[in-house]
Amino acid sequence: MIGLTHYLIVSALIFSIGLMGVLRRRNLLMLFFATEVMLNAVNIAFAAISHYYNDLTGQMFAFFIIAIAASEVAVGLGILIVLYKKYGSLDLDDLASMKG
Amino acid sequence: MENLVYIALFAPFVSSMFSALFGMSPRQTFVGIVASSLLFISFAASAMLAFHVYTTGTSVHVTMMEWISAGDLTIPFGFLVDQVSVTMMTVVTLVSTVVHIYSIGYMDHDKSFNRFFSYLSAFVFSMMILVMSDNFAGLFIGWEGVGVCSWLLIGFWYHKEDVSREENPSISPSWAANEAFIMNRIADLGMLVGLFILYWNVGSLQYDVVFSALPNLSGSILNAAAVALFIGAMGKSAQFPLHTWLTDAMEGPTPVSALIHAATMVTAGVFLVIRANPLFAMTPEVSFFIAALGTFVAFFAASMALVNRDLKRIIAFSTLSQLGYMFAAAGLGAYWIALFHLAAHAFFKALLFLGAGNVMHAMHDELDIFKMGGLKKVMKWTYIYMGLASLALAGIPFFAGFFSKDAIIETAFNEGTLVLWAILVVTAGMTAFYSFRQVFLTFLGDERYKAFGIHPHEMYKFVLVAMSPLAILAMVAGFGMGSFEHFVTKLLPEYHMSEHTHHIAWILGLVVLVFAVGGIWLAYKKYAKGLKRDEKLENSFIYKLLANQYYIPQLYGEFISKPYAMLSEMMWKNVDMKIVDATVDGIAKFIYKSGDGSRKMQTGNLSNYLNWMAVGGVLLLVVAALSAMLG
Amino acid sequence: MDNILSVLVFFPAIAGLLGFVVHKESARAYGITVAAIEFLLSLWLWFSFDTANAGMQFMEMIPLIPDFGVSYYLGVDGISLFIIIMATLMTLIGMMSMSTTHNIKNMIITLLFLEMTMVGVFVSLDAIIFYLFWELSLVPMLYIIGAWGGPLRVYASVKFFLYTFAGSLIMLVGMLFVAYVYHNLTGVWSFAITDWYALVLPVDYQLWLFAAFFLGFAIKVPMFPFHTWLPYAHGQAPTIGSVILAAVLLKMGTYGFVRFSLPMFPDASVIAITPIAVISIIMIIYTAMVAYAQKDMKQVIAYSSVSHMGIIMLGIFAMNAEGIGGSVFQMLSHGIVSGALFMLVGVIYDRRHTKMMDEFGGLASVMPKYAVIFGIMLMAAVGLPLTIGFVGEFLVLLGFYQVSPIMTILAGTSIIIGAVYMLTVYKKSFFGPITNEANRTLKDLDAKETWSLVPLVLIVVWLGVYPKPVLGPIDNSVKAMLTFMDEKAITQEAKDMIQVARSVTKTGEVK
Amino acid sequence: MYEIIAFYLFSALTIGLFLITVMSKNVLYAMTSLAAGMVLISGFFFILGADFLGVVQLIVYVGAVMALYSFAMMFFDATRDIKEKNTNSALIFLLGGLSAVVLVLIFAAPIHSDAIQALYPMHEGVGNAQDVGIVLFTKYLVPFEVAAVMLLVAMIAGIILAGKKMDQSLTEDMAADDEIMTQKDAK
Amino acid sequence: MLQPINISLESLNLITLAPMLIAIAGGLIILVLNLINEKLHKSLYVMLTLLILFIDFGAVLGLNVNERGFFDVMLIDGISIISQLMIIVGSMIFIPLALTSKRFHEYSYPEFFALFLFMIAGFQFMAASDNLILIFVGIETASLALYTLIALHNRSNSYEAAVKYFTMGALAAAFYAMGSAVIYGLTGSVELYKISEILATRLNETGLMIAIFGSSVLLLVAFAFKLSLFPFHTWAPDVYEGASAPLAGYMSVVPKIAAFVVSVRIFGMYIDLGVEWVRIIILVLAVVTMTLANIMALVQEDVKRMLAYSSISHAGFIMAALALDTTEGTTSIFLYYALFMFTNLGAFSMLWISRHKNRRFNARYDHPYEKFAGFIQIMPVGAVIMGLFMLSLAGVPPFSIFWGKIYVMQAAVNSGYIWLAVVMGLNSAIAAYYYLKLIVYMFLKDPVKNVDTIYYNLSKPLMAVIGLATLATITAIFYVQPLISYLYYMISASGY
Repeated sequence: MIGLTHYLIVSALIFSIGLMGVLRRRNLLMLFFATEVMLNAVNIAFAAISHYYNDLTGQMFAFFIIAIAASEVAVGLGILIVLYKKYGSLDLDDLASMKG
Repeated sequence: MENLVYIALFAPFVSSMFSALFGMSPRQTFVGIVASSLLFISFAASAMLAFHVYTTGTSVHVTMMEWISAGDLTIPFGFLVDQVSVTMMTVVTLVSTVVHIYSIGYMDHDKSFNRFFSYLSAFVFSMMILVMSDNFAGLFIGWEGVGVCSWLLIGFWYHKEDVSREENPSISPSWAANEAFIMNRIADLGMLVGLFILYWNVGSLQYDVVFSALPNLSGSILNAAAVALFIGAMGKSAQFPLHTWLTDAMEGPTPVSALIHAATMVTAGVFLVIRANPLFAMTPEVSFFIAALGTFVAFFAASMALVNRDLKRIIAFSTLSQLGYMFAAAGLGAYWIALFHLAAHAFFKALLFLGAGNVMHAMHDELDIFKMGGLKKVMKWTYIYMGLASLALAGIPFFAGFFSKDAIIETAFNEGTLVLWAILVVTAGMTAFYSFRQVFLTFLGDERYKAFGIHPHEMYKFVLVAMSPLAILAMVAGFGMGSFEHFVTKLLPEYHMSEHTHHIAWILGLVVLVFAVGGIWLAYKKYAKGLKRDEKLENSFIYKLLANQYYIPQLYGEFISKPYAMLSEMMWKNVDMKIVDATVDGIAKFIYKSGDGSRKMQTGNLSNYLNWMAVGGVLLLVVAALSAMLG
Repeated sequence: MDNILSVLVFFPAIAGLLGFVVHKESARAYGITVAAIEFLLSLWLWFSFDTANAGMQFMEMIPLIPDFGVSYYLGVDGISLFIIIMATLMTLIGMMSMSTTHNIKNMIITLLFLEMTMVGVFVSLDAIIFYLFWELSLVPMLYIIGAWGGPLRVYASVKFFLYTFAGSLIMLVGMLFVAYVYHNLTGVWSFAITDWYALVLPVDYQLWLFAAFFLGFAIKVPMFPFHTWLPYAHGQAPTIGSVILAAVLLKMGTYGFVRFSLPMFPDASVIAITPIAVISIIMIIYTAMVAYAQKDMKQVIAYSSVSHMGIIMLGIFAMNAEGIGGSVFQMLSHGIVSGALFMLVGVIYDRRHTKMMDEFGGLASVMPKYAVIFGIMLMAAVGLPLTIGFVGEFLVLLGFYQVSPIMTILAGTSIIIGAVYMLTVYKKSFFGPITNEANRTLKDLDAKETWSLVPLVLIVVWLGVYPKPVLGPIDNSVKAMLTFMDEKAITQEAKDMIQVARSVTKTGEVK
Repeated sequence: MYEIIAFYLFSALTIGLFLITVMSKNVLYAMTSLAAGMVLISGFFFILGADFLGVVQLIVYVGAVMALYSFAMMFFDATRDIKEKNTNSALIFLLGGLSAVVLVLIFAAPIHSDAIQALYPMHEGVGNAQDVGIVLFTKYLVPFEVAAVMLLVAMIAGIILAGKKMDQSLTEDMAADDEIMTQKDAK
Repeated sequence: MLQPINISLESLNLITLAPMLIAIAGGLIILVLNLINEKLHKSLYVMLTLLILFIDFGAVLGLNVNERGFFDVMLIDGISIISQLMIIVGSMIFIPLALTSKRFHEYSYPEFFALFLFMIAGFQFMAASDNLILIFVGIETASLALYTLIALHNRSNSYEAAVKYFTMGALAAAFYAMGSAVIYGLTGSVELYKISEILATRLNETGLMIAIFGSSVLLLVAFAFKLSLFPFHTWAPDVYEGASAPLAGYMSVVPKIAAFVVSVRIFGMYIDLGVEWVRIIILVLAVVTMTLANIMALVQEDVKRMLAYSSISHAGFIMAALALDTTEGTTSIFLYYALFMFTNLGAFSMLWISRHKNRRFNARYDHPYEKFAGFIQIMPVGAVIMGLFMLSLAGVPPFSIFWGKIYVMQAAVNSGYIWLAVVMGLNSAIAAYYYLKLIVYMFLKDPVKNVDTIYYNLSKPLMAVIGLATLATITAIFYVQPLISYLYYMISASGY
C-alpha cells in the first residue's frame, strides 16, 4: 500500500530538483521552468495530504497554486519580453548592472 | 586696630592696582613714588601694630569674610596679627619700602617701569596675606600668590632669548621663572596634602583650632602632616633638592632678588615652620630631619658659593646657606632664634643685593666679578654698604648676623648635635670667605672692567639714602636680640641654653669668630690685591663640580625634563595617536572595511542572489532538522 | 513666573526660528541681543531661586506620552542652576567675541538652537527629555565644527557626533531598563528622574546600569580612553565651537554623573570609586603629558580640558560634599576658564591664521593686554588661589583625600604638570624675543575682544575671592543628595563609604 | 496493486522528466519534458482521487502555460542550445541534495495523524468536481475572486509590458521634457 | 447526495470585504474610464486614486474589531485594521508623487493606477485574513502588480530590478507553498487559528518537531524574502535602485507592513505555542540583518542605495521586535512603521524631486552623494528637510523614528532581551554614520556643478507630500501618545 509518506517524499525530491534548477539555470526562461517544477511538487504534496485526510482544503490550495503559477508565467513573460527587447538576451549573467 | 590691619594689608594691593592702571603706558616716575608711599603706609601700619602687640602683649584677630564653605569645611579670610606675624609684617614692609624706593632709581631706564611696581606691590600684598592669615588655607593663598609674583618678576625681562646653559646657567629669565614656579608647585602639592591631613583629622584649618587639637592626634598623623608641610616649606625656601630655582631666579631685576629671593619670600618656608611650631615640636624626628637638612644645605650652598663668579649668584647661594641656618635653628626647636635670624638676614641680605644692584647698574648689567675690581673708587657708598652687609653676613661681632648666627650655632652645640655644630661652624668660615672674596674682587684690586670699556658711576643719591635704614639695621639689629626674644617668646616656645652651654658660650663664639676671620683673611690674601687666576685649581674636579652646582641642574635636565618631554612626546605620538585613537579609528575602519567586504555578496548577479537565498533556506532547514533531532 | 524654565529653554529656539527672517547684516546683533536676554533671564532665575531650598525648584510637568511615562518635566536645583547660567553666559560671550563672518546668519541661528539644547539638558528632569536635548545638542555642534572648522573639519565633526552618539545609545538602553524596573515595581511607567531616585535597585542591577550610563557620560566628559575625539573636535572647530564645547558640552557628561549615576546607583558608585579614580588619574597625568607634547596651542588647551575634567570626575566620586561640591564648582570654573582660553587662542588665530606655537614668541611685547588676560586665565587654569580655578580643584582634592590619600597625591600632580604645560605654552608664545617678523605688527585686543574677555576675567576673580553665592546653593543641594544616597544605599560598604567620606574626625572635640 | 505500479511509474517518470527539464541544455527538450512531467503529475492527482485538480492541471499547465512558454520561446528565438556557465555546480548539488535530505526527513516524520478531523470532507458517492465546486464557491469564494483579480492583474501586466508603448521610454526621453517645458513657457 | 446549502447573507458579514472591494472597484473604474476616453491626464487618475483610497480608509475605520467574515476567511482584528489603515495612508502619501513636473513613463499608463489599487487590495487581503490560501493569493496579487509597476518605469535598470524581484519572489512563493503544505500535513488545516489549536495538541508527539521546525523555516524563508532579512535581502538594494524613487520608498514601507502582519500572525503563533527555536532563529536573522545591512550601507556611493540598505536594516530592527512576541513588541512594530513611513517616504521624495532623466553626476547612479554636495546653498529649505529626515532615520530625538526606536528597545528590555537592546543601540550608532554622510555632503561641502537643476522635478503636490512628511517627522512627540494608545488598544484587543 502506498502511504502518504511516499507521495510526500516524491514531492520533496521534485521540489529539490526544482530548487537545483533554480540555482543552476542562467537562462531566465529555463529558470522559470524550474520554479514551475517546484510549485508542481508542492501540488503533489497538497493533493496527497488532501487525499489521506479526506479533506478538500488541500485540493483548494493546489488549485490556487495552479492559478498563481499561471499568472506568474504571464507577468514573468511580460517582463522577459521588455527585458529581451532591451538586452537582446535572457542570460542572467548579462544582467548585473546594479551591484554593490 | 582692625583698620590698621586692613591698611597694612591692602595698601600694597592698592599700590599694585594703581600701578597696574599704568601698566601699559610709558614710564611714569610718580607711579613709583605713589607705590613707595603706599608701601611706607603699610610699613607704618605694621610698625604701629607691632608697637601695639609689643605693648599690650595681645594679638589682633580679624575676620573679613567667608571664603570657601563646602561640606564641613569653612575657610574665612581671617587675619591674625600676633608676635610672629607682626615681626614678619614689619620686616617685609620695611624691606619692601626700601626696595620700592630703590627701584625707582634702579629701574630708571626700563620701559616697563610701571608694570614692575605693579608686580612688586602685588608681591608684597601676597606676602602680607601669607604672614597675616589666621589659617592654613589663607597662608596657601599667599604662598601661591608670592609664587606667581615671583614668576612674573623673575620673568620680568621676558623678551630675552633662551641661551645654552654654558652661556647662562639660567638659560633665560622666562625659563628661570617657569622653573621657579614649577619647583614651587612640586612643594605646594606637599603643602596641600598637609592641609588635607589636618583638615580631615581636625575639621578645620584655623591655626588655633588645629594647634589645640594636635595633642589628640596620633603620632603617625602628626608626622605625616609635619612632613607634608615641610615639603611645602622646602620648595618655597629652596631647600635641597628643590634649590636650583633660587640661583636661576637671579635672572630677575636685582630689587626683586633683594626683596623676594633674599629677604621675604624664600623665608616663607621658615615662617611656616615657625608658625606651625606646635606641630613640629610634637614631631621630634621630623624636626631633627629639618635641622639636619638645614645644616646640609647651609654647607652645600656655601660650598657652591666659594667658586662662583656671578655677583648675584654668590649672594643667592649665601641666601640658601642662611636659610639652611634658619631651618637648623627651627628644627632644633629654637624657633625664636630662627625668626630672629630671619629678620636680621632680611636686612643685611637685602642690603647686599641692593648693593649688588648698584654695581650692576654701574657695570651695565655685567655680573662677572672677574671682570670687575677696583670699584671702590667710583662707588664708595656702595662699597661701604656691601662691606657692612658682608660683615654682618660673615658674623663679625656686633653686626646683626653675629648675634643670630652665633645663637644658631650655639643651639646646635646645646642640643648635643655636635656634627651639625661642626658643619655650621665650618660653613660660617666659608661664608666669611666667599662674602669677602666677592667684596674684594668687586671693589678692590685692579680695575679689570676698563678692559671692557665700561664707565661705572655711583647710584643716585636718593637710592643710597633709601638703603641706609637697611645698613643701620644690619649693624645694630643684633642689639635688639634680648627684647626680641622677650617679645616673641610670648607666642613661641622659649629656648634656653643649658648651663653648660651658657658657660662655654664665649668659647663657642670665639671658635666661630676664628673661622669667620680666617675666612676673611684668606679672601683678603687671595683677592684683595687683584685677581690671580689659578688654572690648576680651576681645572680641578672639585672646582668644576662646585662651579657647576654639583651638576644638579644638568642632572635635572637630563633625568627629569628631557625624559618627561620624551615621554610626553611618546605618549602623544605613540600612545594617544597610535594606540588609543588608532583603536577607535580601527574599529570604525574595521566596520567600514567589513562593509566593503560584505558588499561583495551583492554581486548584482541574480543567480548569486538565488544561491544566497537557497543557501539561507537550506541552512535554516538543516539547522531546524539538527536542532529537532538533537533535542 | 513659574514657567521660567520653559521660557529659558525655548526662547533661544524661537529666536533661532525667527532669526531666519533677520537680514544677514544684522544677524550678529540679533544673536547677541537674544543671547543677552537669555542670559538676563537666567540671572533672573538665579535671583528668584530660593537658595535655602536644596531640592528642585521651578518644576514644570506636562505629560507627553503618559502611556510610556514620558513627560515634559523640568526643574532646577543648586547643582544645575549655575551650569545653566554659565551656558547662557558663555553663549553670549562667545557670540560677542565671534570673529566669523562667513555665513554669519547660519552661525547665529545654529548657536541659538545649540543654546536651547544646552539649557534643556540641564533643566530636564525626565530622562527621555534629557536624552532628547543631549542628542540634539550634537547636531548644531556638528554643523558648527563641520561648516566653519579647519581642514579636517568633516572628520572631526563626524567623529565627535558618532562617538558621542554611540555612547549615549548604550545609556539609552540603561534608561529604558530603569524605566522597566520602575514599571515592574510600581506598575507605572515613568521616566521622571525624581521618581527614579526612589528606586532601590539590587547591586548587580546597579552595576550594569552604572556601566551603561557610564559609557554615555564618559565619552562626553571625555574620560580616558574615550577622549580622542576631543582634540580633533577642538583642533578643527572654529573658536566659538571650541568655547561652547569646552565650556558647556563637556559638562553634560559630568553633570550626568551627578544627576543620574550617583543618586540612582549609590552602591555601584561606591564600588566604582576606585576604577573611576584610576581612570581619572590617568586622565589627569597622561593627558597633561600629551598636552605638553603638543605644538598647536589649541591642542594644548584641548588636552588640558581632558586633564581638568579628570579632576572633576575625581571630585564627583569623592562621595562627600567637599568633593562633589568642588566638582560642580570646578565645572563652572573650567567652563569659564577654558572657554576664555579658547577665545584667546581664537584671537591670535584670527590675526595670524595659525595656532602653532613655533610661529609665535614674544607676543607679550606686541600684545600686552592680550598677554595679561591670557596670563590671568592661565593662572586660573593652573589653579591659582583667588582665581576661580583654585576653589574647585582644592575642594576636589581635599574631598578625595578622605577616600584615598595616595590617589589624591597622584591626582594632585596635576597642579605641577598642569603648570608645566601651561607655562610652556606661555613661554613659547609670549616670552622671548619676537622671532617671526609677522608677529611684529600684530594688533592688541580690539574693543570687541576686550569687552568679551574682561567680564570673564572679572568672574574669574570674583568667584575666586568670593565663591560663596555660587558654592552655597551647590553645597546645599549636594548635601541633600548625599544624605539621600546614604539613606538609599543598600550595602553596608556603600553606607560606610558615604559616611566615612563625609565625616571629619573631629578629634579636637571628642575622642 | 495498480496504484503501486502507477505511483512508482509516475514517480520515476516525473523525477526523470523534471531532471531533464532542469539539466538539459536545449530549451525545447526542457520544455517538452516539463510538459510531460506536468501531464504525469496530473496522473498523480487522478490516483489521489483529485480528478478536478487533474483536469485543471492538464488544462492550465499543459494547455495554457505551455502554450505561453512556446510562444515566448519563439519570440526569444531560443531553439538553439543555451550556453550556461556554471561556476560552482558542487554547491548547487550540495544544496539540492541537502534540501532533498532535509525535506525527506521532514516528510518522513509522522506527519499524518488519525486524530485530525477533515474540515471539508469529501463525500462518498459525490463526484470530486461537485465537492470541489461546493467548497470553492462557499468557503473559498473570496480567494477565488481575488484570484480573478490576480489574473486580471497578470493580464494587464502582460499586455502593457509587451505593448508597443513600452518601446519608447518617457523616463529616459529628454525630448518629452523639453516639450513640456516649452509648453509651460508658452503659457 | 449533497444537501443544498443555505447561507444567510448576514452571517457572511460582507462588510469585512468592503475595503478591498472598494479598491478593486476603483481599479476597475479607472480601467473603464480609460476605455471611454484615452486622453485623460494623469492628474485625474491620481486624484481619483486618492479619493478611492479615502473611501477605502473610511471603510476600514468603520470596521469593528475582532470580526470574522465570509466563512471565517476574513479576519478583521486589531492588527488587520491598523495595518490596513497604514497601508492606505502610505499609499495616499505615495500616489501624489506621480504629479512630477517632468513626465515619467509609468504615469502615462492609466493602468498604473489600476494596478496600484489592485495591489493595495492584495495587501489588504494579506492583512485581513488568517487563511494561508487567501494570504498566498493576496501576496501574489500584490506582488505581481508590484513587479509590473517596477518594470513600468521603463529603463534597463527597472527591468533588471523587476526580473530580480520577480524571480526571487517566485522562489519565495514556492517556499511559502511548501511550508503551507507541511503545515497542512501536520494539522489538516490552512487556517491559522485552527492550525494553532491542532498544533498545540500535537506538540508533544515524538518525531514531529522536525516537521514543525521545517514548516516554520519554509515559511520564514518566504517572509524573510518579503521583509528583506539576511540572507534573503539581496534583491532589495537592486530593486530599490532600479525602481523609481517614490516606489522604492513605498516598497520599503507598505509591502513590509503587510508582510509583517502575516509574520506576526504566523510566527507569533509558533512562539506562542512555545516553539522557542523560532524566536531564536528570528532574532539571529534580525540581528544579522540590521548589522550587515548597516555596514553595507556605510560604503554606498548612492543615496538611494544607501536608503535601501538602511530600510533593510530598519526591517531587521523591527523583525527583532516581532521575535519578542509581546503586546509591546507588536505595538512597536506598527508604531515604528507608522513613524518610519513618513520619514522614509519623505526622504525618497526628496530624491525624487532631484531626479534627472540622465545621470549627470555618475554613469551608474541617479543620486550619488556628490549630487547633494552643497545642497544647503542651492536649496536651503530642502537641505534642512532632508537633514531632518536623516536625523530622524538616525534616531536623533525628538524626531519621529526616535520614538519608534525607544519603543522597540523598551519592548526588548521589557522582555529581558537587554543584549538585543544594546545591539540595536550600537547599530543605530553605526547607522548614524551614513546618514551623517549625507548631511555632511549637504551642509558641509560645496556644490559640484549645475546647481540650478537640482530640484528639477519639484511640483506643488510633491511639496505638499514632503511638507506633510516633514511635519509628521518633527511633531512626532505630540502625536506619539495617541498613536501608541490606539495601537496598543487595537493590538491587545486582538490578542497579540
